[in-house]
Amino acid sequence: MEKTLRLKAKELLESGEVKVVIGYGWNRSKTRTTPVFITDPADVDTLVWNPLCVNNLSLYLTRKYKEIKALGRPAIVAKGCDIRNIVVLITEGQFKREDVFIIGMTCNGTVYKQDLWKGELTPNIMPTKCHNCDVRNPHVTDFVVGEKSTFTPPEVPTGMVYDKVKDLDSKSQSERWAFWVKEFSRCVKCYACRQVCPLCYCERCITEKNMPQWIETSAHPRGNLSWNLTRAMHLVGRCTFCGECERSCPVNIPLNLINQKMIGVVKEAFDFKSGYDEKTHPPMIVFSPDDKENFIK
Amino acid sequence: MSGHTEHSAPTGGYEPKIMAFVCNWCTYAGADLAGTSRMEYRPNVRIIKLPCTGRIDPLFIIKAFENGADGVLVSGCHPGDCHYTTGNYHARRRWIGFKHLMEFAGIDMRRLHFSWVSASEAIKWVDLINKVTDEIKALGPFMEYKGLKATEAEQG
Amino acid sequence: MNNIYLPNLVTIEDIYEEAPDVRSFRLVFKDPKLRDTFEFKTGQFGLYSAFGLGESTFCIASSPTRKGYIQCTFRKSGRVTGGLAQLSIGDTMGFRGPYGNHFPVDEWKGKNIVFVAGGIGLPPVRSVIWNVLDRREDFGHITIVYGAKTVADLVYKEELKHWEARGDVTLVQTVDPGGQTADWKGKVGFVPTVLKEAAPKAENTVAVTCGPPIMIKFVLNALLELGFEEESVYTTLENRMKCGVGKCGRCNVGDIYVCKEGPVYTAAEIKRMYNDF
Amino acid sequence: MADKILKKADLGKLIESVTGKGGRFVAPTTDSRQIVFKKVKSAEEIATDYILARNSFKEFLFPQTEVVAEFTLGKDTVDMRGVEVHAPQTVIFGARPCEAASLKGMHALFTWDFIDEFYTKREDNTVVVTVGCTKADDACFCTTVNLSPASTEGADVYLREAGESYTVEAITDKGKKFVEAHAAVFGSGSVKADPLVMPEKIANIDLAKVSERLKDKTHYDDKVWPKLTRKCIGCGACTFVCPTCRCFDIVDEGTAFEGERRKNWDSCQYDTFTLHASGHNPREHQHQRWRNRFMCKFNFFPEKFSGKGCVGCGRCVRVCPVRLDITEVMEEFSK
Repeated sequence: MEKTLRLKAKELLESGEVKVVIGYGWNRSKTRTTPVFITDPADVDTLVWNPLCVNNLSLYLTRKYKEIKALGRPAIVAKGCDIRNIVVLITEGQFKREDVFIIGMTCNGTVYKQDLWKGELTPNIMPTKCHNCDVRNPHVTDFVVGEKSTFTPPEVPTGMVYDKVKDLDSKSQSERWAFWVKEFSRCVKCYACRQVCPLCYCERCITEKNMPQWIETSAHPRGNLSWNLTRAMHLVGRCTFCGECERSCPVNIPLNLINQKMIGVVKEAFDFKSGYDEKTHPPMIVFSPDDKENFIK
Repeated sequence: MSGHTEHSAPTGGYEPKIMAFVCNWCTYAGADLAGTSRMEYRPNVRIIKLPCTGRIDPLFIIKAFENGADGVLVSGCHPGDCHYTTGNYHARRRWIGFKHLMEFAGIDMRRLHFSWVSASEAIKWVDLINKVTDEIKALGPFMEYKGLKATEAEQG
Repeated sequence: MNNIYLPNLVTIEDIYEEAPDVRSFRLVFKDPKLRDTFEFKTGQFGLYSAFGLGESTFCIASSPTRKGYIQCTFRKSGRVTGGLAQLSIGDTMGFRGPYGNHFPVDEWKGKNIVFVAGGIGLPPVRSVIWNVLDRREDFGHITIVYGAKTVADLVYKEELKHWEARGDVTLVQTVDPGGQTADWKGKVGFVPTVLKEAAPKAENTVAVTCGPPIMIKFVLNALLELGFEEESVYTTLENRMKCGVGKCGRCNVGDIYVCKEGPVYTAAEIKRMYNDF
Repeated sequence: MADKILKKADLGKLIESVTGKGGRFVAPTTDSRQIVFKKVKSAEEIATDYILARNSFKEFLFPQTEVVAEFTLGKDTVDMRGVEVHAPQTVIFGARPCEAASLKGMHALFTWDFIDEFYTKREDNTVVVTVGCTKADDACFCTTVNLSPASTEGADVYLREAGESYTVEAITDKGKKFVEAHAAVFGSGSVKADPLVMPEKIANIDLAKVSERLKDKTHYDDKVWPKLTRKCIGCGACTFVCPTCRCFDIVDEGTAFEGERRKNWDSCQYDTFTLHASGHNPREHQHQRWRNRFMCKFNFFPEKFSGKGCVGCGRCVRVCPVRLDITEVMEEFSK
């Protein structure tokens, strides 16, 4: 696959169809992958493809990355799950479909965190999203690398995240409160969850707005709760469960739980899954007069 | 309003503080009608009037709890009656998400109420406030949220 | 415990509207002892608190020769300054300082001085101007070149009139093209251009400048063109600060901590710095 | 000759001895699948098999958020009160030699002219007990910045693993006093220390050269900066886990009637860090912010505060979501 990828990258750069290829490369000790930006066709051999390619590179297509934008039209190496984010970005008008060349990678799963890699991809080191992936054959692409995957996701999604959400749902309100206060109290407000999220593309985040100071910047339990609830709320109906926020969290806050919970709510209430169709509006910017609820008295 | 000092449980005549975020055209008018009709209801509610329920950012609600509210009420025009045609439909979608989020985070949902009250429903407004106030009064102050400050002290 | 982050309380004794959104406060310390003993040097800055909103950094705009009070001038532009703008006479705010270095006014004895300021850059220069005017006989010719976007944006309008009328000061006022009014008698043009036209003598002269970063850049060039030496051109850097005492780490220009080693620098020193403005 | 030793089985007694006198015992412990420095009450909580804790112990000297003043606002009055620093007697147990080396620079910064007693009072009451490393990973690079698992810089007491015991070496007077004060817990005996694990020195890095290159101001606008740091996403994770990062923000929180002024960790990687009120930003682009961090580590922090700007603990490398490796930049600047 790497060979096809490199050849395609070379061809795209040489023809001038794209000016930069955003992909994965090795770190110095070849133990981790890291994002690379190839502008010179001679450098395409830097590109790699393996289960360590966890990063969701669609992040670099957002407006925050002015310097990358300045390089010119990008091609992006993307797994199906990353493409879902690109689709959301297109739906939300961040750029047009033709502004990016998508090199879709057929994927057999990645590791949950790169540290877990011992040389072989086993189900126990894969994140929940990979076990339930329905886009192993990338769905919106300009070019596909890799042989078609025959994997079919289980009918009922399974995995640790789903189990934990179910478990939390079955708990009492005060138990849930205690759980989240404890988890959020570790938050150091580094905002890695926000920075790594391709959908948190606001140039000025609400936490940075201080007139008034909606979210207290201090990393105390009150400020942390407020930040984490707001972050989750802003992703309702948009989050694709790529898992980057949880992976990046230096203090292991289980953000996947809250994101997956909200994905479930949106699925249930509006029958919507984000990131599949660039023509459908995300649920929070549209409405239906027939929306059902049972709590507004 | 002072969310920063009240840590101790109240004694005797505790009166809850309730924030109501209401839309200008229906619920506020309804509350106004209740007033001009000289209907009496519990005085615990502090009303904040917004142009439309579509303007009610979930952050308002979080901020209200942060600043010491024991309960929050959100209310606007009935679906179909929005002054701006669709504001409350958008709000409804948002509330569906937000309500589940707050529930999942472990907020006591007896402290967060959503309602449709039209300009003519003064009686509904009065009943609603009385019911919500009594319910929250029975619950006592929102010690969980207020206790977040104590949680910080413990960590040090 | 000696708490370096604890401000002193000051009372707003008077408020002057300088320009749209620009306001000056005359402040006196609540503590009578501090009121009598407080000293600072021209060019130093302080951190001003609006309680509940935070602290903001501006220079002390009054002259150290005027005792018993300090004055600050600020533009309403953010959370803290917005809060300060809502205060009225008699209200209390906080002040920490004075911090930073100062203009070496004593070294300038016998020299001519040119002041060049733009917009809200006049307040730091004003401290020097009054310091110098209060010891007028110590200095040679004094020229002030001051400009703003529009006539309304000129600050210290009363003082400008006074300086103009004094006779021992050459005052050149200008507004950016398009900013003039029908009865505007000053010049029209950008400060660096007007400065070049005014062409003050560079010999035995020091220059003091402050204004927006882009203006400072061009003014420095203009001064050098006029023959000023880099060592005798002074400016003050107004970087964002939170602590004011060399701890919080945001005002640095490369290896220079502006709050402690600055904010006053000569053009020669600026030239030696990392390009991090 | 019999050396001073601490039996691992006696750790509990040491904790009791410290906490019994009202002190705080901080040690690496397991929390949410990570090793974290936390206040512990018993020896069972202490993790022994670890490379480094996730957090640097700096948060016990310089907390992530702390109140420096409180105020009450009346109609016409302001009551403003400074806050006394909360500085209990503290033992940091199980720190690594690399992170302890950060203390010299931290001290220099917080006492540079103005003395920040929120830091110094805690520092005075803190004893740092380091344990030489018997494990390392590929992110460790202490040897590259002229430190090693054997260095005792910044430590008050230096321990080495020796089977079921630790060898004990009191480095500073504070350390000696600590060992004396808890003499009953320490024993003596002749034990052989386990071998230390030295991370391999990264061949292409020459620290002196890095610092020399940074002094030459022409590198500032070098295209190499955007190229090397293009992938940086501008989160502050690296700065928050770094033992030598110490930038902070001062904010007010509260209502219209009362509130507090807090000193909170901040990060030079945020664009709002240096943003002026006018909208001008001296470090507008992410590569400029990254350059600032690198400059701080290898140029002006060591020069100004004669401390170590980077101790080679590798936390920033491990925590970076895009694996932007500081040593790869050091390599580039060693050329």
